Amino acid sequence: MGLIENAERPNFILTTIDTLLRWGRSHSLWWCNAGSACCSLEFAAMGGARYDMDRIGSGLVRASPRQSDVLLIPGPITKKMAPIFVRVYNQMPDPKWVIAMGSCAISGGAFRESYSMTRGADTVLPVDVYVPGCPVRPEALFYGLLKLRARVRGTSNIGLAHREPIYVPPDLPPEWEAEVREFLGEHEAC
Amino acid sequence: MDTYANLAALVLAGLVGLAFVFALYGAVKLLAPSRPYALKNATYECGHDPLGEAWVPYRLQYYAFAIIFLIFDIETAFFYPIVLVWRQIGTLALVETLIFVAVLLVGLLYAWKRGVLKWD
Amino acid sequence: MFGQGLLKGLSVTGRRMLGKTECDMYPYRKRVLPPKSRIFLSMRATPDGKALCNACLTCQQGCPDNVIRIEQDPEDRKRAVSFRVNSGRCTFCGICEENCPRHALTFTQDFERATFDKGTLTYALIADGTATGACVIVERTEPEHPASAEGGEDVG
Amino acid sequence: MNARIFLTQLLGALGLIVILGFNVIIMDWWERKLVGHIHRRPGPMHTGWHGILQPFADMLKMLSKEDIVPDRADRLFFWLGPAVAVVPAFMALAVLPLAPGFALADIGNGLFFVFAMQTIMPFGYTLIGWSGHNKWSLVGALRSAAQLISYEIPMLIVALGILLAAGSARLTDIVNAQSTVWYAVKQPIGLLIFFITAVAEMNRSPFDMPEAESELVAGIHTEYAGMKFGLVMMAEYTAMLVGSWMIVLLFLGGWHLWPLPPSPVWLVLKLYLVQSGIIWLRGTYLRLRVDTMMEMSWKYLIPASLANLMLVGVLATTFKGF
Amino acid sequence: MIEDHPRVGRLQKDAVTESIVLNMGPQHPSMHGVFHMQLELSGETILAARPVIGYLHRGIEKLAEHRTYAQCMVLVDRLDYISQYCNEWAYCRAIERLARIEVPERAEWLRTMYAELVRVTSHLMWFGSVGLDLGGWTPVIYAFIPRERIFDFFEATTGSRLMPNYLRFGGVKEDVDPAEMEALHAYLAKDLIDALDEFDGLVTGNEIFLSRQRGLAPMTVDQAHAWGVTGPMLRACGSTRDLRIDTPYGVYDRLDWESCTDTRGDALARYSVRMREMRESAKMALQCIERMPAGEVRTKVARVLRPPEGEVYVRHESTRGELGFHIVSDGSPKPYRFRVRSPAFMNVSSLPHLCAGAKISEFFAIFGGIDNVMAEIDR
Repeated sequence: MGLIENAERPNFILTTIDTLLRWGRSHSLWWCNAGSACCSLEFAAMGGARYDMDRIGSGLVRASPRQSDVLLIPGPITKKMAPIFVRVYNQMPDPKWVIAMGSCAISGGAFRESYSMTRGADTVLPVDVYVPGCPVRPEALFYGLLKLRARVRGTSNIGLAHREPIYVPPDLPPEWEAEVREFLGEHEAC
Repeated sequence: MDTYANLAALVLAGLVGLAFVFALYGAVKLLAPSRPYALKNATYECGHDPLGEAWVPYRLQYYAFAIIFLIFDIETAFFYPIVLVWRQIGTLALVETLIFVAVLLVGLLYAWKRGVLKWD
Repeated sequence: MFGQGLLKGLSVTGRRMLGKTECDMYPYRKRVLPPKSRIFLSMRATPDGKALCNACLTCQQGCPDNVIRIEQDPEDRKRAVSFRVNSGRCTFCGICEENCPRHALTFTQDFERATFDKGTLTYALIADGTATGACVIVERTEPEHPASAEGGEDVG
Repeated sequence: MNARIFLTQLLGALGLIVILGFNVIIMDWWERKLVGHIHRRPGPMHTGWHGILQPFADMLKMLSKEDIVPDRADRLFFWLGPAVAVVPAFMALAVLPLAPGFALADIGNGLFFVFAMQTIMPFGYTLIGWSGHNKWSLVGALRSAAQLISYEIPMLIVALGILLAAGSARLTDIVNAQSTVWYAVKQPIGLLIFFITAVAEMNRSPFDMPEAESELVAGIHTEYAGMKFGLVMMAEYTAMLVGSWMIVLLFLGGWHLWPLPPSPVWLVLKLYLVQSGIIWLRGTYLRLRVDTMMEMSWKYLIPASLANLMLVGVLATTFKGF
Repeated sequence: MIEDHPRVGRLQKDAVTESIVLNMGPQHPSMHGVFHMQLELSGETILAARPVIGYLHRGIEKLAEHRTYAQCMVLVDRLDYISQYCNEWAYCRAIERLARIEVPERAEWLRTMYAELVRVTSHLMWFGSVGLDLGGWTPVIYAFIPRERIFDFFEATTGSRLMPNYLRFGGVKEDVDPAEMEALHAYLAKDLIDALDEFDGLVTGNEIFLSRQRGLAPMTVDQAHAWGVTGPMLRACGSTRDLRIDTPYGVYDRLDWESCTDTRGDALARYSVRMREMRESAKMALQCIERMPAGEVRTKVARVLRPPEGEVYVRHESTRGELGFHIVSDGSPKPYRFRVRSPAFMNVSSLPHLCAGAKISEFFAIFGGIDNVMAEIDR
């Protein structure tokens, strides 16, 4: 049903519930980590003793996207990896957010010119927070997480279903599609 | 009377527990958004399309374990009355149980030697 | 004896459980980063808003990732009209800082730059010919050391 | 049956829900805190006083997460699985006494009722794992079943030793028999085996085969999202409560703490000490390999538990006061 | 075996079971990146394992052909992001041999020190991920504590925690502050050793750990050579091949150390070789700090280097094994061909052979022992 999301207009009860839920969500953002490259090391360091993201309730890195709230993209998205990320993102339950960590995830970074790279995570996924750095310092990612928390806490969800269309996974550009298909065809044959 | 009241309490506890679980399901229905689409409801397998079915005649390594488990489970049921009245019977209970356990152990040893107890 | 290692492990974690934590408590207490730490590319400028950059384009040409865009003043080629940095692409390798003949470029340790909008990751160090707020104000206008890159040739 | 008894029992059952919820909330926080301190980090810190509101935030979030039912899953069992895991644990709580005779149903066969309920729980896990139509969770489900059949037996046989000594299966009687000396002192081997099997039955590390985070993505609940996952966690914590409650009742003297007067406070204290010990194990050990785990039960624990039973039998026959 | 029994064996054959094909990775918690294994399982036994790589293929070798030699350093850093200094050093050695650049004495000492320090951090990372793969959460958090301390040193002296871009053709970027070295010396001499002892207490002696590692996936020297396995994995099977001794570079021949080998060849041997290597590396880094001579750290090299025409192949003992750079120069400021012989790629090629017939849970113990880095495998 979705009492909050489908509501036409706010009233006292709805806003109270909404505030409570936003508080809960913002204090318990769990990660889905598809640890691709260098930045995932700094992400691991953020879970370590010195930075400890568990302090603010984000300490759980769930292996399955079904149980996580934030998809972290800690590195380059290659053309081969892009469909995987899209699929993992789509399999996360709503509401969900994406953090692009590091230059590679923001724009392709050092590998921007390469034939096998996408130019940033936002070409395939709706990114909420961009954290620059190469690799991103754990503190910088922590700050990004705090920003995301502020956004989660500050955005009302009442009537969201009417305002925001369902996120439709973008079609891959046709030339990649062909490449991916070609790869998958060979791959499944083996 | 007391027994019946206790039984009723257990049934009641079970029902309340079920009601609790379904109340939570109901709360989720009320509070959570729901936007299913095909890709979201597809099976998760590390970001790939799953190859083949999951519900196949899967090989159970512990087929033999399960049979021995049954034997031992029944054996515990046999033990149950005798340990409760152990003090009344005394030495006889000890001797009888020892024989029983010895027979069981021989069986377990046989299975062990045959390699049944190897998870494979 | 079997079990010794298990007990040893318990003693290790048990000791740690009662000991002090190692945490920095980041948002509440911030660690001072070492001055060499390369986090945020910025430029030295004098208090009256003059950047030390002389628009020689060494940094722009040496940059592996096309991070820097400099616009020279068409009349005075030694003066930059705008100097823009796209930190969303930067790999923080420090080649620009190292190559800068006037030691105008420097890195500051401000890492709190996560943003909702990718566009804001591009910032200007010089806009309309004057240094912007992202610059570091220094007293000296002369470079600290003579250019270290002497004998080097320009990037082709 | 008259209405007053019914009402009392209904209130009692609702009270059990409070106990269950309280335990889940406290343990969620305490586990993260304790594991954090083992890791030399503070754990939840900024959500309320030392993160005490963290479990509430998690619960609210889970309530408001979308509930995904995969297309290929078996819908009925997908819904039923968490219920089958939670309800038996909940019913087991009904017979566990907090003070002499103070239980919702202090039945004469309480010990075996709890075991029966603990045996149903893995069925819930198996259903959870099987219904998702996911290969990871299928492997986890079958591991869960394997674990059940291996660790059930030594647990029961050790409990027989307690029965033998106490001469009654009523939990209150068993605790009262320990008013002077705990069974932990009289049957230390039994305590060791019972502790190991209890940890295995509640699927805690180092026996967390069905979940096996690093091996089988998220194990049995790979396909479970939102509150359903929360229910599985709830079942896990409740199983932990029931298991440690059994350890306290059978071996650690329940509400007795010699020479202090018996009081439920001691029981709660011991309960959370045992649970902290289980968390300590989780913070220390690596996971056992699944075949080692199975063989450990059959080759060592079952013979050892039978030997323990015979030892207790010999002692009980020889010394009348045992 | 029960299958050998005539009647039981027939029964088991009659019961028709199917194998399932399982995609493990790329989005999997213990795939150390985006590795993808296609496993064919019968029960929990792996019948066949097919590694699929390329999810992190960024085309580094091609990108390098469009960059000047100095700019390539950025890519070399990101080649194997766990042992950056080893990569940089190997690349610098290749270019220095190609362009005949002399390296000052102190720079060699500094390079050796950084390479050994990074070996410590790399093995610490490996130790943590082995713990994580085997189901323990504590080892990885503990491993990050000394790692952070060494990273502090890296950051204070080179400017970056992970991607230093510190080595230069003909030396290093800048000299190191003696105060930092003092502090590091104090740390390496005591606290790091204490931490390693703690790891031994937590994991090495643990019976659960031993039962999971002992005798698992044995490998002989011949097999290792056939699969191209190098580094600690090779030394764990009894070979003494260590490029730091066989083809000395840096100041290794002037340091007092020994190469760690083991003869058992199983997963436990791979573990113990790496654990001992950490102590050896810490010892070497200490010696470097103590004996380092004063002097220049960098020779003057043209900012845009144009090595003479020719090609070079340099072998280097990276943390994972033999890292090779094959660089062809056509006299222009950009490499004509840039090719990396990546140790992790060769090591991981032994995986299908090692894990056939293993259980799922054994697979992770084997996989952890290989210590792969996807960035280096895919490049």
